[in-house]
Amino acid sequence: MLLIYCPYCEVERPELEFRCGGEAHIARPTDPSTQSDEQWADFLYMRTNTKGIYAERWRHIHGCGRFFNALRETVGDKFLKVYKTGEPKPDLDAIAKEASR
Amino acid sequence: MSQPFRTHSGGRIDRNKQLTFQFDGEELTGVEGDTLASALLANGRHLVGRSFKYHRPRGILTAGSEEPNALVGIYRKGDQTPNLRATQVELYDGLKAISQNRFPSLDFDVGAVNDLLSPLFPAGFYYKTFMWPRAFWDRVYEPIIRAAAGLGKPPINPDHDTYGNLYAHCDVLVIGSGPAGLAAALAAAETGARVILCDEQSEFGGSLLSESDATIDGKSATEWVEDSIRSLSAKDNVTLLPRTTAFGYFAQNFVSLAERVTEHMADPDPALPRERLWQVRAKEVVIAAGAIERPMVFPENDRPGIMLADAGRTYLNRYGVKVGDNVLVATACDTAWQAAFDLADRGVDIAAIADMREKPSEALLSVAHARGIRVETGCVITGTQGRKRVSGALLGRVTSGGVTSAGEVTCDALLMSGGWTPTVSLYSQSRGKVVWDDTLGTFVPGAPVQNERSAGACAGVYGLSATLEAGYNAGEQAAKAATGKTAKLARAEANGADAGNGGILGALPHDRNASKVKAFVDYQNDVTAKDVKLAVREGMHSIEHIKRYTTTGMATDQGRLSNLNALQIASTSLGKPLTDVGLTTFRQPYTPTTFGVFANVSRGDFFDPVRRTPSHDWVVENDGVFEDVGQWKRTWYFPINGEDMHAAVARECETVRKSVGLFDASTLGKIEVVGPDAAEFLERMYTNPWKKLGVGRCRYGLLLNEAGFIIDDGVIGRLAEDRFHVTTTTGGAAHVFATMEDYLQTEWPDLNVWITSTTEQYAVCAVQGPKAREVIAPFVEGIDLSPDAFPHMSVATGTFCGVPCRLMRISFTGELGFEVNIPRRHGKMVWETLAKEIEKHDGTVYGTETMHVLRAEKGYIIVGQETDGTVTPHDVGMSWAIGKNKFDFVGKRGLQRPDLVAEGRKQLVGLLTKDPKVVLEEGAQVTKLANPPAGTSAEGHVTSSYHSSVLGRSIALAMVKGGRDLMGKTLHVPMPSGAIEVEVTDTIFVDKEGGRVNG
Amino acid sequence: MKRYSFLELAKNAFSAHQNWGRQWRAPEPKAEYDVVIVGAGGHGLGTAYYLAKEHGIKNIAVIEKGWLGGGNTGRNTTIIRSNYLWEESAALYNHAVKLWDGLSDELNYNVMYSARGVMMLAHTVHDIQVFKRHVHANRLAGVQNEWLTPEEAKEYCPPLNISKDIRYPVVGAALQRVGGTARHDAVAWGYARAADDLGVDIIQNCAVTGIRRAADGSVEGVETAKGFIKAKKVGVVAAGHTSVLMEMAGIRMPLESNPLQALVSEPVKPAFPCVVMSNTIHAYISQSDKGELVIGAGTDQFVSYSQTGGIHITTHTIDAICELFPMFRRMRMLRNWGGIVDVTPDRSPIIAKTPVPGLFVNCGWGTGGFKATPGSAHVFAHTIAKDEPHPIAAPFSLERFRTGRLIDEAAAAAVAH
Amino acid sequence: MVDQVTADLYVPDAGEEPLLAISSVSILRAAPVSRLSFRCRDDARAAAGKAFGVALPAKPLSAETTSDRIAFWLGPDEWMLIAPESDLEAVSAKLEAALESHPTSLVDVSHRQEAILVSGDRAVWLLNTGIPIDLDVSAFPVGSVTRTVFHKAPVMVWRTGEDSFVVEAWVSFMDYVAGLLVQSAGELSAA
Repeated sequence: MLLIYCPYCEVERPELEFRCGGEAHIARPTDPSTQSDEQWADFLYMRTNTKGIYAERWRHIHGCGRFFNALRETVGDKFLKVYKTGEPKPDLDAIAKEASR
Repeated sequence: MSQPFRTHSGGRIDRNKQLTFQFDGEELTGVEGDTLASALLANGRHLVGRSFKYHRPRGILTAGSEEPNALVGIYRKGDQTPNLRATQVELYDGLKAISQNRFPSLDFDVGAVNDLLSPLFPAGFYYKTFMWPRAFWDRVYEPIIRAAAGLGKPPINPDHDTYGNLYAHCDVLVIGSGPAGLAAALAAAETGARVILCDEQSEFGGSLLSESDATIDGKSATEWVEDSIRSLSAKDNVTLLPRTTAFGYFAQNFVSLAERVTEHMADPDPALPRERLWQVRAKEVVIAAGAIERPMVFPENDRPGIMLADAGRTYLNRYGVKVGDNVLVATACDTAWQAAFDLADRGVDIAAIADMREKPSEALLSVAHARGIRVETGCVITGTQGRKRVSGALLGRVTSGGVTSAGEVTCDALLMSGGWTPTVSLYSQSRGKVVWDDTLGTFVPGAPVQNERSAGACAGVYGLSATLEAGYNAGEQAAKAATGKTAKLARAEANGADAGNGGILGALPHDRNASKVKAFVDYQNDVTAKDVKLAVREGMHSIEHIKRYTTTGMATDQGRLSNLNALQIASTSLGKPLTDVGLTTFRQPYTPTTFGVFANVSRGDFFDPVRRTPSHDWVVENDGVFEDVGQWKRTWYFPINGEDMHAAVARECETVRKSVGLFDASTLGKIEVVGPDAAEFLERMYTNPWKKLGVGRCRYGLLLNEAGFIIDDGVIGRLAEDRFHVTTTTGGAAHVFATMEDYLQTEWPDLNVWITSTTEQYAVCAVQGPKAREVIAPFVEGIDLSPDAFPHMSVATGTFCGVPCRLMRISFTGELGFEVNIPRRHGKMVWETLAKEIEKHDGTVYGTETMHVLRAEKGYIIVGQETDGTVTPHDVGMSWAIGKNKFDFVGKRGLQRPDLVAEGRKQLVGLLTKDPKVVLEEGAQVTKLANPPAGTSAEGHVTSSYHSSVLGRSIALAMVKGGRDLMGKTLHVPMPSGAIEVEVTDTIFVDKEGGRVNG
Repeated sequence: MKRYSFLELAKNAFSAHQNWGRQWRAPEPKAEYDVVIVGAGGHGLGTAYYLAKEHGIKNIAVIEKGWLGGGNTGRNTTIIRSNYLWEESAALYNHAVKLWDGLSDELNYNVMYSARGVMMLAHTVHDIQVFKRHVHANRLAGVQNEWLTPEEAKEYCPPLNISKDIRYPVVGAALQRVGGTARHDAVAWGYARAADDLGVDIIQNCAVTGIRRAADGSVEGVETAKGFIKAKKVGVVAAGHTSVLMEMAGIRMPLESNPLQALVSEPVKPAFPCVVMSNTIHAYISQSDKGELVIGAGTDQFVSYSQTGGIHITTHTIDAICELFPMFRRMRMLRNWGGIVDVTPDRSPIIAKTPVPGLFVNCGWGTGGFKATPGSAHVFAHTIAKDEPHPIAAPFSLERFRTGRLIDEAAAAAVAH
Repeated sequence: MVDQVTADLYVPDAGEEPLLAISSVSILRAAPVSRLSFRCRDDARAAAGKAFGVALPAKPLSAETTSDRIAFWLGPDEWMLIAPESDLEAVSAKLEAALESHPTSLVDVSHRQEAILVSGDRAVWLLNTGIPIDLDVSAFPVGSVTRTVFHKAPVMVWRTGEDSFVVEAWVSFMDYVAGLLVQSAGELSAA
């Protein structure tokens, strides 16, 4: 069971309080009608599914209820960074470098 | 005292407390402090089980949780628990144990014929045969294999014991309480850190409990243990957990422990749980799991009486039991010598010490010499004698050319030691990678992957002084890492129990016919050195293949005893370095762990929360029947006067259409959407338009996913410009709420709107039927109920029975209907008031089944019944629910995808059977032909089907390809008993004009 | 290849089993193959076998990062059934069931396919509706599946608790008698031995590090730990790691990889006669030939390649097992492990050509791939050989995610499978 | 660090028998209170606190209390406001009036949940039989409030003293939460 830092509650809590919301930074197009079928399929279904550092969404559903984003290394399941919704996607390469140090 | 092998003094037992127990029906005695194994040995019983495959007689091999042979069933409370290790079962008065995997008895087991047939049963034999004739596999071969397999008999009665659960957090978790673990706990506790110390044994101390002459701070090892435990238990920041096995090491230092609470008691208080799961989150973990001794792989190394040397020493020093009167010691390392010396000092004859090393240390030789013990160096065991107990052994001299016979030795027990294997299981579970230590000749933990450190023998550190030092250091460092605090603890000084040298891996050389003898690598699974070699010969070059092909390492000790020997044999056969063959990873649990520990309190009503509505007690009193809908108990129907479901539902339906009915709709999800952008938000979520909905009005809302498929629906009422009362399906409530939160927080954070779940704020009584208004009118205040002032699809606030209410005029029956939302605590009162009131109007209470029939008569869909996640609004004839001029809503783009606008999609239609009495089965398929050949594609399927008592015939809804173009056409519903003819109709069966809702 | 039989076993007993040959070779890779299959699990080895046997392609390599059969093939709970709802799925899995029936004979390797019956429990009125829809749809499709009352279910599986007093009582069951289990390792080994015999090179401990494409975009071969291997066609059959491999060819996949756990109890004498699944309360159980209760747990909620999962996942499964079979509460867990499954949005697999000419993919089996092994391999081999989907494989295209023509078993049954 | 906070609003329900009363721990049903779920953006927080009568805390997991008002921080834009049962309308009206110019959401959830009072030497032990968070005073000081889970049910926990807690759950989950607590406490009275 993972231990996850909630950036709003500012505490670490067990995974039981959280729901994973899948890959982060897949914004819903502001005007879906301009999307081709391919683009819409990409939005709906295609996922990076990274083996390595992955940006994903979590919701502290049994806590403050907020969504936030996290970078997690998907082989060891270690969290490298947690950040609030709306904050830009961190530079994954820089994080990777830092993590390997 | 009738225990002939019990010593007269010493050990951690109380000779004054005699205990009686049974083994295979035979009454025996032991003493308090015994394990079942030590008590059996005290009685001279070595034969305790039969092996898995060959049914060979087997004895007690170890004194710990890694025991592969002495697996017994324990009878307790009228049922048996199989496969318990006699070495771990604490003796209590009246204990009943039975041996396993033998018929008819342990002494005479017909299965032993397998031993004679063993040439036919090499590793993997079953992959090569039993294939012909085909039908024999299911009927003959497999049943025989299955009957032969398995160890103990499974429990057959439901388990009435309880199990507990506890979440715990600590700064430092110390696993194991030998010298390293105790020192670590002492050092960590001194800093004030929160410490948990657990040990799988009944008593703390680990190897110190079987020390004979070592001292710590001038005290005997056991005195030092007692003092240390006393000091730890006096501290508030320390939790001591004996009989507690750390069995799983998960991500982020989450460690699961199983505490055995009552199993060692003869008559435990029934209020106590049998076992307890501890789910520990530790900032730092110190693994001090020790090391276990390795068996030597020589021919016939499995006879009862053959035991690991340290186990022999433990039985002597800790339990006061001599494993024999005339003991042969075979070893490749120093520590076994100490066992021989201790036994000799207790008056046991040592037949010989056979050390396969040419030159053991002079110190050992001189001690042996002083005790007059015969020593054979450069000498291995090449075979043993005796059937149910070892009676002698063949010695062989190892020379450069091979092995030559060195005579026979008589003995009644044989202690062996192939050296020590650090217990790296938990380290491996923590995802650490073990590394090969050439000096020690074993794997040891590599770099920590989590906040963990291995200390003492499990890290390959031996000798009492060094182990203590490692423990102190680990405890201190762990506490500092966890809390930043340090403290100086005076370190105890140890004398004696120095580290030994030596050790051997793999099969020992011998002069016997290799094809005839069996030298066991994995005792429990009957895997021999030959099997491992055969696997390699057949192309199994990865240790995982070897393991799976031979089953070595897959027994209940998970290979803790066998892995290194198997690996060495494979390595030799392959001509590859051992490290290139690979090491299999250790999996949780560390030792077998009771299912009840995992399930603990999740049973019966606590298996999952039982959610009840305010009418629940009334329904129970009035004999209503419930159905499970998610976690909710909903009333299904209300039988009266012995009605069956059919009769009850028919009566309920007719009554609602004729007069009035009362229904508990409290489980429907309710969400309050509040804020200036509330209408805009709903506009984006639902297919329908909301901005122009007037205050006080309701509208049916349809919710899609982004793929364009229906996922939920419900009525939404506008309470104020900036406030909506949204309802959802019962099952969809949580998902809809979460979906809305997702869009609000992550896609449209700029919207000024918030959502709050009010599902449980309100109890909802639905009053439906022509007399609905008359029923509720006496209780309503502040709302004009007249049709003009409060037409169909209205909502208003007022009071009901004197309590605040939200009254909605809506209908899921097609009749005049109201839904009374009252604050939940008043729900029971309002329900009971209405239940009484409807009686005055010849009304009825009704349940979900009647609700389903009534709505089906009107062609209203139920999400999850008419729809299945692949259905669009157009498919169910609800294109009208899609706002024509909306810029966007969830699912709008999805709806335009090619397959969702393709011709020939399934569409919702009504079906009427040609024979009005025949009720179709829900889920039945619809075809064009009456007798379609197998493999025919269905035209559709029946989604809802009921007998409509109001119409006096059956009705059905179905999803049928191009259904709306088939009105009046005949289709077929093929059933096993023949096809049923149906006519395609529209979906409304009752009140097609829809006037009744306006009553 | 020397055929296996009881006689052969007896003959070898006299020579102390010294003369058994290797089941497969350990060849070095050649510079070029007609077809390279990436992934030596059951599906990949089977694909190579059928390519060689039925399509006359002899120059084939199967490249495996670890040891053959070491992925999900060797980590699953071996349930076999075909009573799926949609006719596309039923056709695919039933194709597999038919092949299972003759597989031991076909491969001359006892894969221990045991038609013990798979019983799926219903606990609610909604379950009944869903399962009956399956039963009727299956009957029309020619797939065996039948409805049982709780009493009939208990007769078929005596340990089952059908008391009305439990939290979610059993209200019926769907039984597929031809469903059952097989020995997972034997499937991989049987296909490996048979494929090797047909000349297929199985190259273990050789990770694929890249997929090379020619100027025209078509596939040229694979980069591996043992150097570049040229290939006319490449089939990726690497459950769990599909996204990683396809990314090497620049293709995004509709997949998420999740840890899936399973566990076994200590072995006991026969206690459980069939396979029982409860999708509603998440319990999947059978007893192996060795005597272990084999129990499937769920997936973790997040993407992970760790092959381990959280204890709350196993706990959730064991409590359901103990409710349905309360005598097993005293049984003990012997071993718990994890695999990595790649899960598609509609919970149906992808067996398809890809936008890259010459590159094929077979993935997305989620938690249910083992049962399909022979069928999947058979239609995938056809798809590769003919460069055109086998009719049974055709609906399982990548294209369906664009058109919306999903084969949504999860939505249809509200189940994981 | 405080060792007790004002929790006057949470009193045992006079009409109810204790759910559990043993020497080491007791469980009592609490009397009804008014509960308002309040949501707003940062700019309205101060005004809301003023109107309510106690400041809306900005510090995560904290509460502000007076003898007849409690404001629980539940999320960065979410507070649970507690007042006497009889004050519901007055409080709502006052808040609505004060916040007219701000976008906010005020929803009555008084009946949605119920509270039990768990206290005694073994209260922490008992709660941790089902609550997976660290309830040690160092990690969850007196005055802390949080939503979390108790086995399979969502709950809210407020620590009012070292050994005393208010546990709230949605009404339909309370049988489960209270029932399991009572069952798990069984072994505390074992010999």
